[in-house]
Amino acid sequence: MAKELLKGNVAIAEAAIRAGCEAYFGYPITPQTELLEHMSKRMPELGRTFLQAESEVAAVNMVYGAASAGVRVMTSSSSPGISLMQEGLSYIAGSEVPAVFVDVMRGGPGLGNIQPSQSDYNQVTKTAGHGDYHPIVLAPSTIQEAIDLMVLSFDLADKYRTIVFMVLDGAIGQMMEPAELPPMRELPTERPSWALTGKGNRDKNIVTSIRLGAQPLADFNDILQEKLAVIEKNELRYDELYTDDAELVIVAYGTAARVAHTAVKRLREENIPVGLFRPISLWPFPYQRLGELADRVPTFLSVEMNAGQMIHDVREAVGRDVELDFFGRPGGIIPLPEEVEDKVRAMWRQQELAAQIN
Amino acid sequence: MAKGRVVIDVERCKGCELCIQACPQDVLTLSDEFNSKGYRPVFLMEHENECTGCALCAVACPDACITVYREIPQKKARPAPSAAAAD
Amino acid sequence: MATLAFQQSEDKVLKPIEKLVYERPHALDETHTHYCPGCTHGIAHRLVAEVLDELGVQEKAILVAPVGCSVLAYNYFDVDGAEAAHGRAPAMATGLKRVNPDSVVFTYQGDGDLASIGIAEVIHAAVRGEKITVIFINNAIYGMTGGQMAPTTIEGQVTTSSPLGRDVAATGFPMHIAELLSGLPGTVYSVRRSLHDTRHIIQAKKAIKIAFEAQLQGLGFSIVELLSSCPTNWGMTPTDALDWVRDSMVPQYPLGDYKVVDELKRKRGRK
Amino acid sequence: METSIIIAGFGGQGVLFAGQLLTYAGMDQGRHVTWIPSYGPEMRGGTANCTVIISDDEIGAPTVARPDVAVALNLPSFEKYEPLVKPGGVLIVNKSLISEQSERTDIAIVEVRANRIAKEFGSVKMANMAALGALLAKRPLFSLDDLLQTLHDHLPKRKHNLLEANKLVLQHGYEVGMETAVPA
Repeated sequence: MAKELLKGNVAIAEAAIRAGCEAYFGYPITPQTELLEHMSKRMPELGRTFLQAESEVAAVNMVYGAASAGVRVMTSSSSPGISLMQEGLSYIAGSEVPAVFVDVMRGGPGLGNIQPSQSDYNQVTKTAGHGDYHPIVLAPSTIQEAIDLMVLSFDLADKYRTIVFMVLDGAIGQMMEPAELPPMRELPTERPSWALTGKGNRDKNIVTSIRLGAQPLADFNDILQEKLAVIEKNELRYDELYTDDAELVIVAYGTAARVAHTAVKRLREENIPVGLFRPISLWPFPYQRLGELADRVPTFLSVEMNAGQMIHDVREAVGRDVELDFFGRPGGIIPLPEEVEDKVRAMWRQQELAAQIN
Repeated sequence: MAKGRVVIDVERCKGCELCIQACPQDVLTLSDEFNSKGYRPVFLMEHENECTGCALCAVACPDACITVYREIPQKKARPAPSAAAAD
Repeated sequence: MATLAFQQSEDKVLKPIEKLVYERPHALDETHTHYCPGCTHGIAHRLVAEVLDELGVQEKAILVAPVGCSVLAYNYFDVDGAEAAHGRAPAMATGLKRVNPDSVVFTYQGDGDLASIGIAEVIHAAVRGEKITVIFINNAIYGMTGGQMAPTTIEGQVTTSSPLGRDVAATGFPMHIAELLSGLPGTVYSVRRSLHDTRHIIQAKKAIKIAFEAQLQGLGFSIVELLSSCPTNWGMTPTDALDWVRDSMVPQYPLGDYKVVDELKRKRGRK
Repeated sequence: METSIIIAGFGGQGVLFAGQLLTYAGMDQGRHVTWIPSYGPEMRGGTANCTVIISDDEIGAPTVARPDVAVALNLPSFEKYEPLVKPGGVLIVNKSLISEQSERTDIAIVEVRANRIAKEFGSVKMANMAALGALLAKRPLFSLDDLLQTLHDHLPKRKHNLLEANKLVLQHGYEVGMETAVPA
């Protein structure tokens, strides 16, 4: 299939459809509404389920219902809407049914604004609801990557019977880039053995997150942790640019990584040995690889479109013995490459100075 | 009047007495014995009144622990079970 | 349905002497319920199971249980079951029904779950004419959390969170769900029945059957509100609690058909 | 080589479409491209702008602080972007709606009566095309013919009756651009 010029939100919706999404439930919220609108047009055309719910609370519980029936199901929202979905997320996690969420993040807290932001890092990676679990969280930085990760999200959700989040910001949702959509997949003809379809001739199936005894709940949590450990091992994704000889590494994802990418290229023209480490899976977070880099690289910079959320994971990864600084713009402002360049130049001067003194 | 019989699943019975209140013949009462859950289950008394198999006890039972049978007058009883099965 | 008990006669020919009049419905699981003695949840469960048996839909039924005393209801039915978040059963049922259009999806919800935290979900399921059936248990109290005031608590009723009796000036008025939902075009069947004696229990079962038939015919949203007792939290014997339903709840919550669409009336007329 | 272009004006002036047309044209020429709109709560009548980047290499940041080229279709856009155009860059000014004059001498400025030209050929809605024509004259990202081919390929079929008029407006804008002297 040839490349087309595609808008992020629309590309994601169409990729989900081609990945076999059979049901979509959502609620309008900027800046992801085009995704819902595309679904409203395409899903009925294909004889699949689209429903605009009365709230994000209802939408996530409709997702829970359809997920319990064993179909590929998704919703999409933006930060305040994801906050409302926390209840359902926790129940879905506790029931181990697969479901896919897209969060086109905007600035917060509160109603905040509708501008591009990475304000949900903590809310999606640090359990996304009460209880001991993490969803898989994937963060694309181009529209092609958003398409590819959307397809992967459904596969991972099914594989691990887990929640998969794809997080992006309003910029990727709203921008257009040439990208190639995947071919349309055949829908499965059978539901998984655990799905609620009416018991027919088999024993009844139950989908529930309640385990009243302390020990049964502890046992379930142990199983859940084992599954998370497998995911942590198998589903790490990241990208690197000029890290081989870098003496200063920027860590950034999504649109912030694009900005950092521009800055890194320009700084390399000034012979500043800077590199870019881009986590693609925010959970599991690539602690180990960053730790390996920290064995050699003395200075790191976390660039985020918030006041500093991922930086805590970066710190955990690189340890206490290396420099770690932060540059970010909260409130829905996309940082400029020039700002990142200024920050890196200042850090590099410090680093060189320190090297001379030592 | 038809003669009936009730079978109580005594382990399931919680002794709530709703069936006793519902019984028009007044032939149900609580046992002096306890079941394994500590409830005194209901039982059918041998009584001057007789159970008619009206099943109102079962209608009132929250624990679905009552099975009700009703005697078929012998002149109407047919030899073949399949024919007799029609309610 | 009826099975026969046999007595072996002297000539070794089996002769039926009694017939089965009532047995535990097949759509109920063997599991013993955790409900308090005399709690009418058990009656409501049994009626639903009897209806599933009679309609022959046990194999395609899916129950969505609520949060409240009936949180474990899926353990007591031998049908596929899910456990929703508090109040969200109609939303979860919507998801299930939309992707399983041939199944029979029903929620079983108490008054805290449906009338308080879940009022938006049930209203919008009705607004959409969602082809699900809602069994609504109104016992005028929060049972599982130990007897707090519910939206359905009647004026003056003492609960653990209205110790002086419900003061409607401060806490609002009892909520009439069957009437409220009957006003929505997507609702095809909305009635209130009571479980306080055998005559009313039989009427309640008929209503539950019609509600499921409405779903089977694809007509829209159906709900049966059942006035129920909570002997433990009301501090009464099970039999006194039924009297309280009759004497205190029925006057506040009149029994009746608040909405029955013509398609269902005609069907009833033929019978 | 990377060129960043900001096109700005009122909502309804075809700002977003003009940007998309350039983006499509860049894509059709095998270049790397991005298009990103400003988006805000106002649905009608507010200011709108979009940023287009056309590059020979992979594109990082899709937004820029200082564009190589700015197209100002109304006064607020002129006031906002005129000072931001990079030295050596290009500013297209819709003279029909902007009477102010830029005093910058380090950029190429083309004043084009975009609304009037568009109206002459049938509809004021084509003012954006007059501006694009002028842009290509001063910054030949691709030929006018290439852009026309892109317009033909990506304009919905039901709007193909407008192709000829759009072509004329583009050409007219292009000629205005060619005739405008660039400061030394």
